[in-house]
Amino acid sequence: MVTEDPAAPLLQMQGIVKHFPGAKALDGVDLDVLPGEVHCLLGQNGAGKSTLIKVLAGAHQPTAGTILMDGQEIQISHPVAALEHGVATMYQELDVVDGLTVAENIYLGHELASAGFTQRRTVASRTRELMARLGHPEIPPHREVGELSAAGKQIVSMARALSRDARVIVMDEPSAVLDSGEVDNLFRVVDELTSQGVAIVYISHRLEEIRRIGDRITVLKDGVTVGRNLDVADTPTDELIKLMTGKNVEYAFPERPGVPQDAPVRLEVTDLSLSGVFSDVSLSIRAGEIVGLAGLVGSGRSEILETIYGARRATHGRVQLDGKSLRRGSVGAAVAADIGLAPEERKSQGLLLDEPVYRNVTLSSFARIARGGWLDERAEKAAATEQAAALDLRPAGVDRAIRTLSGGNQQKAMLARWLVHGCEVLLLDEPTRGVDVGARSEIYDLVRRLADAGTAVLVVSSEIPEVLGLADRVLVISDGQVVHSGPAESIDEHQVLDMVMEGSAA
Amino acid sequence: GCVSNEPAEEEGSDSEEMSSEEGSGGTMNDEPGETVTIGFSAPAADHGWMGAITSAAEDAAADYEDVELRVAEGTNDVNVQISQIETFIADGVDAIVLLPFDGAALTDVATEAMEAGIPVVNVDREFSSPFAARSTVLGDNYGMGVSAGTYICEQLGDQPDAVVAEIQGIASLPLTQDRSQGFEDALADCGLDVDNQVAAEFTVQSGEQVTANLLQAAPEIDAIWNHDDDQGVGVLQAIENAGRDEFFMVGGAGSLDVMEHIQSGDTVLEATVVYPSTQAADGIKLARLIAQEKNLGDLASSTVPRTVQLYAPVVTADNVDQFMDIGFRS
Amino acid sequence: MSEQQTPSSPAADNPTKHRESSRSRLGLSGATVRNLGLVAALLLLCLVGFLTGGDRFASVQNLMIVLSLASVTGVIAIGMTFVITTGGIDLSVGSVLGLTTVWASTLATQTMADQYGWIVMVGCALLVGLAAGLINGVIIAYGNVVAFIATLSMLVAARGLAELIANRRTQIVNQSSFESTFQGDLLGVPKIVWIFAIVAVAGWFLLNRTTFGRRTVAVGGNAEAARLAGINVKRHLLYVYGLAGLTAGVAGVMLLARTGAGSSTNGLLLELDVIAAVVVGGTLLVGGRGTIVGTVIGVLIFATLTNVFIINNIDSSVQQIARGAIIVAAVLLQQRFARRSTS
Amino acid sequence: MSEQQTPSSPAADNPTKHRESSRSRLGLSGATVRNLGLVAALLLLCLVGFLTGGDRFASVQNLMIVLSLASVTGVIAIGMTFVITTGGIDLSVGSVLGLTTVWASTLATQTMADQYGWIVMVGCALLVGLAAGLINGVIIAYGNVVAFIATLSMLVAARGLAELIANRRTQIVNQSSFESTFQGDLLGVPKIVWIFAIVAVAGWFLLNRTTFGRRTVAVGGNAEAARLAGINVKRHLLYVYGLAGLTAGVAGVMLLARTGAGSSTNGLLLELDVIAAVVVGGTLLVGGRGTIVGTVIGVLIFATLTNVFIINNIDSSVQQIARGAIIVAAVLLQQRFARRSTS
Ligand SMILES: Nc1ncnc2c1ncn2[C@@H]1O[C@H](COP(=O)(O)OP(=O)(O)OP(=O)(O)O)[C@@H](O)[C@H]1O
Ligand SMILES: Nc1ncnc2c1ncn2[C@@H]1O[C@H](COP(=O)(O)OP(=O)(O)OP(=O)(O)O)[C@@H](O)[C@H]1O
Ligand SMILES: [Mg+2]
Ligand SMILES: [Mg+2]
Repeated sequence: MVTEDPAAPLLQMQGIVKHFPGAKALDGVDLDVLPGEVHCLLGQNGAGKSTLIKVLAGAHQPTAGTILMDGQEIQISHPVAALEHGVATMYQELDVVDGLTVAENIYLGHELASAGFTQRRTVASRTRELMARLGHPEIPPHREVGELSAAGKQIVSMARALSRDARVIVMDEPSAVLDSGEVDNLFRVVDELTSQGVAIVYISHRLEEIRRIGDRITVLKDGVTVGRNLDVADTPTDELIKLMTGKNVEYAFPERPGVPQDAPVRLEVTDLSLSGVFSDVSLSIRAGEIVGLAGLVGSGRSEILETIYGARRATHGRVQLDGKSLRRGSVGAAVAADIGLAPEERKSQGLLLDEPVYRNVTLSSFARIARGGWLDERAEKAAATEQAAALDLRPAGVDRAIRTLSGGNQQKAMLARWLVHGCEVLLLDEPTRGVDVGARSEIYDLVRRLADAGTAVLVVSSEIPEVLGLADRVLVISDGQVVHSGPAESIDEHQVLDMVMEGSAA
Repeated sequence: GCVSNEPAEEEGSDSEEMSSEEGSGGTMNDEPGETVTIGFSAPAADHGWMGAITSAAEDAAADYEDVELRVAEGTNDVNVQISQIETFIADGVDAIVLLPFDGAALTDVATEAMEAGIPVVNVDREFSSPFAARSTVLGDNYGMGVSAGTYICEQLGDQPDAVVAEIQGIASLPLTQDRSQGFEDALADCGLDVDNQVAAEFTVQSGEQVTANLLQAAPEIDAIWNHDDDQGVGVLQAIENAGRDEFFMVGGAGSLDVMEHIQSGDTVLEATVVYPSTQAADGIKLARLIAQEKNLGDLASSTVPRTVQLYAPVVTADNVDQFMDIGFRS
Repeated sequence: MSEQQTPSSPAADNPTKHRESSRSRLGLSGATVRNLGLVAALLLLCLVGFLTGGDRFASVQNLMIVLSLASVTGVIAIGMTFVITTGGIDLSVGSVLGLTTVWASTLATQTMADQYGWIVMVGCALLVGLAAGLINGVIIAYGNVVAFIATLSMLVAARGLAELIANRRTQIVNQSSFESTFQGDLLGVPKIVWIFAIVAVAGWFLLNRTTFGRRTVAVGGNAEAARLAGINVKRHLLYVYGLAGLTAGVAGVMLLARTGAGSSTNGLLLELDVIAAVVVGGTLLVGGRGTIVGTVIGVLIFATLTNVFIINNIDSSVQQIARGAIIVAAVLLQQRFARRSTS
Repeated sequence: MSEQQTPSSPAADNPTKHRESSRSRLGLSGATVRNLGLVAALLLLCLVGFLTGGDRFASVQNLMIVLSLASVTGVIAIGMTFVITTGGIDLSVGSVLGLTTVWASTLATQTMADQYGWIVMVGCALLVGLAAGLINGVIIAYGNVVAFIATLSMLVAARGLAELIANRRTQIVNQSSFESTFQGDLLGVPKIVWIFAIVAVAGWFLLNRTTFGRRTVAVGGNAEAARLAGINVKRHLLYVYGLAGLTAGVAGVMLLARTGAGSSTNGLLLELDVIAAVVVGGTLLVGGRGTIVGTVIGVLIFATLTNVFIINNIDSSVQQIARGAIIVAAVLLQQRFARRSTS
């Protein structure tokens, strides 16, 4: 795919240092991007990938270092400068404005306007073109972005980057909220762009994606470049993981010990329905069993979890724990019965970002930790520290604001919340979204250990291999219906995909 | 029409006349004595009359080189006003002139001042205890209502079906209730009652707003009493905007603008009931005399009297010339 | 501010996706649906007005009175809609309005106007309003002072300045060119109502059809995203507060025309009325969503309420209790309506 | 409300992290660092007071005057801190305070108090305040009405009700057991200052050491996360507004003691003062962070400012201008200080 002379890089970042007051996020990072290549940026959570591309985008000012474009040194002192130099960025945090329409979001900051008045018709038709190019002609330009799913927002973000006619497009974990079909679409567009000579900087924790589209790889670790311009084809996965984590990580799913036939049924869901979303979902999970829900984005898996948990009021059906019915639509009742939910959107649904880690961890366990409404902070910290250690939370201190933790560690803190509480049933929605390879296998191990200790676990994941690898039993959801249920070993990725597609076509 | 922001001398001459009026043998009194510090506290100048009160007090004090006036920030928060008086006490001022936002609420702290040996001159809104003030200068709110009502009775007494409207000031103030009570009582004497009652807020804007609505609510009116001439500016404008003139109006307070309207007869405004804005100035003068242990000039008794209640006359075209002098620029 | 207002929270019973589909079926935008509930509240109020007041309520003349009363608040509410859409607040509008009426009607200004025409007074009011707004903007955008505190300080300071300038007097306007230009009717409609209409229409275009409006929404909806998209957020905030000050100046001119007097007491407590009208109209206090149509209806609801009360000659204390209850009822009705109309 | 306040925006050079680490090095909590700036502002103000007023400012007697002044506002500000920490607002506190003073001092209440003691009056004030707060809470939490509108309605309605009950007259307190219990000093300190101190300490413990406080912060920081963590958000909001109403009742008792009179005009415009003190104190209007210590300092700053003005005998209009400027300056100083102290 590399179309031009590899000796003439389009973009070079040299010796980039970024100190946040008190923390070194980047400590001398180099990056060379050739025209028309897909350059992958790898690294653990907190390695500094997002910080690096924010420096490139003008969102952060580097403490030191130079940026060259076509061999010329350039200054990127604010976001506009980056755009003017042809660098467009899709940020990791969804950077769309909910109150604006799709078209308005795409052209935000470079509105097509005459005398200040927006040219709505031109904008709408161009937006339609862009959406068609991205494989989503069904998203109308005038739809408010707040009404789109996370995947839809990611597509808008993509369209915005395309609309800038950039020479370098940076994508920070674009696939995290996309399912496999969407990812295919994304890659088709990436191919299209690279064939036109546009360079892509691609960040992802999914190594298989990098194998599919990547040309060269730069690996970051603790804010320094540890692997430079590695060729994707020539670099084995083990080596990449070793570079990223500094150790050999067993990139495999934990053993399935098998659920004993006589294990009691913990969670029994009967004919659960939520009007307009899903209907007549029945499932049961035994103590020690991990059940996975597979399906496309928008198939209603998150809603099933939230409805079981009582965060949504079921229109019909029943949830029983150990044979006792749960009050409908009451999270409090679910928590009191020792059901826990690690929600899909960590930041908006799970965390109090400005509060210290330990307060996030103990939030659901006041009944255990407080006496007569009085909190004992020391007991709180002790409980949180214990779980943090069990999960190998990094950094280990529980006093820092959870905002300053990397994504994977935030996810671990969410799990720690339910470990402190002590759960009979654990509902996990996309537990490894945005989590790096190392932390990912730690989370798999942890979930398995919990199951072995008798917890019933229900996992939702958009990565089908993850569902198949982790769960004992798999339910396939399509359009709010359970279309398949059976042991994980007896089904493979393609079969799942077929079922999912079929269901949604029907 | 009249011009605002008129030069300050006019105001100065106003108060000089007042002082000579009040103590006509008072040349002795105006002579500088030992310097006295007077603390002054009044509600926020959120309407013209109150603004005139504060300005009049400041001007009165400025006329005397032996008076040092301390003016606290105007406030409608009794809690803050109490604190202001406490500060005056702690400072050991020689006298306090207090126009309380709420007489009853400031009674305790005024009593405290009196007990600390600082004479308090109570202005306009009366304390609930006679021990709280050395001397009290009052307008006559109930009397105002009576005067206005009596005047309307005189004009409409033979029409028992006459429509009378009342535009109050801030309804929640006790003084408004006193005025309305007097008005009602006086009207009752000749068999009339208030058909439409609205409350403005002593401000031009609110006067215009409620009057515009009032005129719509009552298509036929015979007389209106408006409690306050400051809001009256807006009231008159609303009447003009609506092009209504089938009724006559009586004002309240007695601003100079209103007197000029009465004099020229160019509006529906036929009369106004004086509610002197000179009260605070009188308060300052009395406080000075008390602190200097002097007396009012013409009185035979040797000290300043306990209560001075100012008269609330009706000003009409016939006698307006007499009152132009005490009219205040709203 | 509290979670109920955040439309983006994927709260349990928020049928976002679903709502969209039925809406699009009806061809209605989200804002339109929300406004329908408001219109219902306004109509209900008018019905009550008609039943209790008869022709005294339902006459062209009364309509003009209500519109005139709505105009001054309305113009400021248009500016406030922009401020609140950015997620800010401007508590100073009432006192800035007072200041502009005072400054534009001093002896000096009126004398100059005698020479050069009404433009002097109008220019003075607009400049003073704009300047106050820009000061707010600088303090908020570049000083990083919370809008609530910055504009509260401006509220207090502008009132004090107005008192100083007016020497606590009411200044009568008798500049004839000003009076003839702004007082009275045009085509049977009071001129200040025309001004309100023009400002409202201009505000609608500004918010919905210009880059300025799009950026206002973006800044309020997601300031960081706006910054990353290349918008100068601070400068934009400066403009928006300047705009709010400017509308206060326009309202000052209108009030001068209507009451014929400049006074530091003008606009007392206006800020709460204005904010209430904007918020009842459907603009979110957290920012990111603003509706001019909603604001206009909100202002009309409050003006009509006052009118109905006075036509029915209700005791002012009872009025207040009823007013509180009716505002809450209107908002609840609006919500119910929005929910029903989409199911 | 505007983006500057949102700590959650991952703004470019937001030194969150840094602050965190240096904070832990110094052993200071984030709140402590922020409060240092406030204390500096207060000290500066005191310095000005001392330089201009000398002993008249720096005396025990004057300190007591300032503290007494701060007490009534202060108690309400404690309740308001909880409300604002949840991301809400309560505009009704001033008028609810007025209502409680009226209700607790009616002839009927005082007569009953003559029989059963002051507890009747106090109980009445607290109950009325609590009830008003709970009504706010129900409308906000279960009616989903924006707090601004719900409490603005309560502001208007409570004022109207107070006027009706008091018949717009001031009611004098002459119940001797009440007066002897709440008026005067204890150990040289006015009793209302003691009450303020007790409420402040209780508020501090409630916010920082109990599950109630933790829930308050959680609800304000991220209501959806709080809900999914099993917190009954609606019920908690109900409690918080009830608490704010209750503090208005306590303040009502204090004001009754201080003024010896119940009136519907009590607490007029108090809401703005209270909110300003809380926000200047460092509690975020967007919710999620509240500080009782900051609130207390905020209240003291405003009370000291009033005191310094009186002592310096400044013209009332000029005072207002200065007040506006000083508030902004104090906030700027606080920010600068917080930034410097962490670098
Ligand atoms: N605004 C900030 N202030 C202080 N520290 C920050 C800030 N932003 C990032 N950091 C820190 O810098 C480091 C690098 O963060 P960055 O977001 O670049 O990681 P990343 O490689 O993108 O991780 P992930 O894979 O989880 O997205 C982390 O330790 C993070 O805590
Ligand atoms: N609040 C809502 N009310 C009604 N329908 C909704 C609501 N939210 C989502 N839906 C519908 O529910 C379905 C499932 O939504 P969602 O995207 O959460 O599914 P999911 O399977 O969890 O996918 P993801 O991988 O994105 O989590 C979608 O078809 C959507 O239209
Ligand atoms: Mg990242
Ligand atoms: Mg989901």
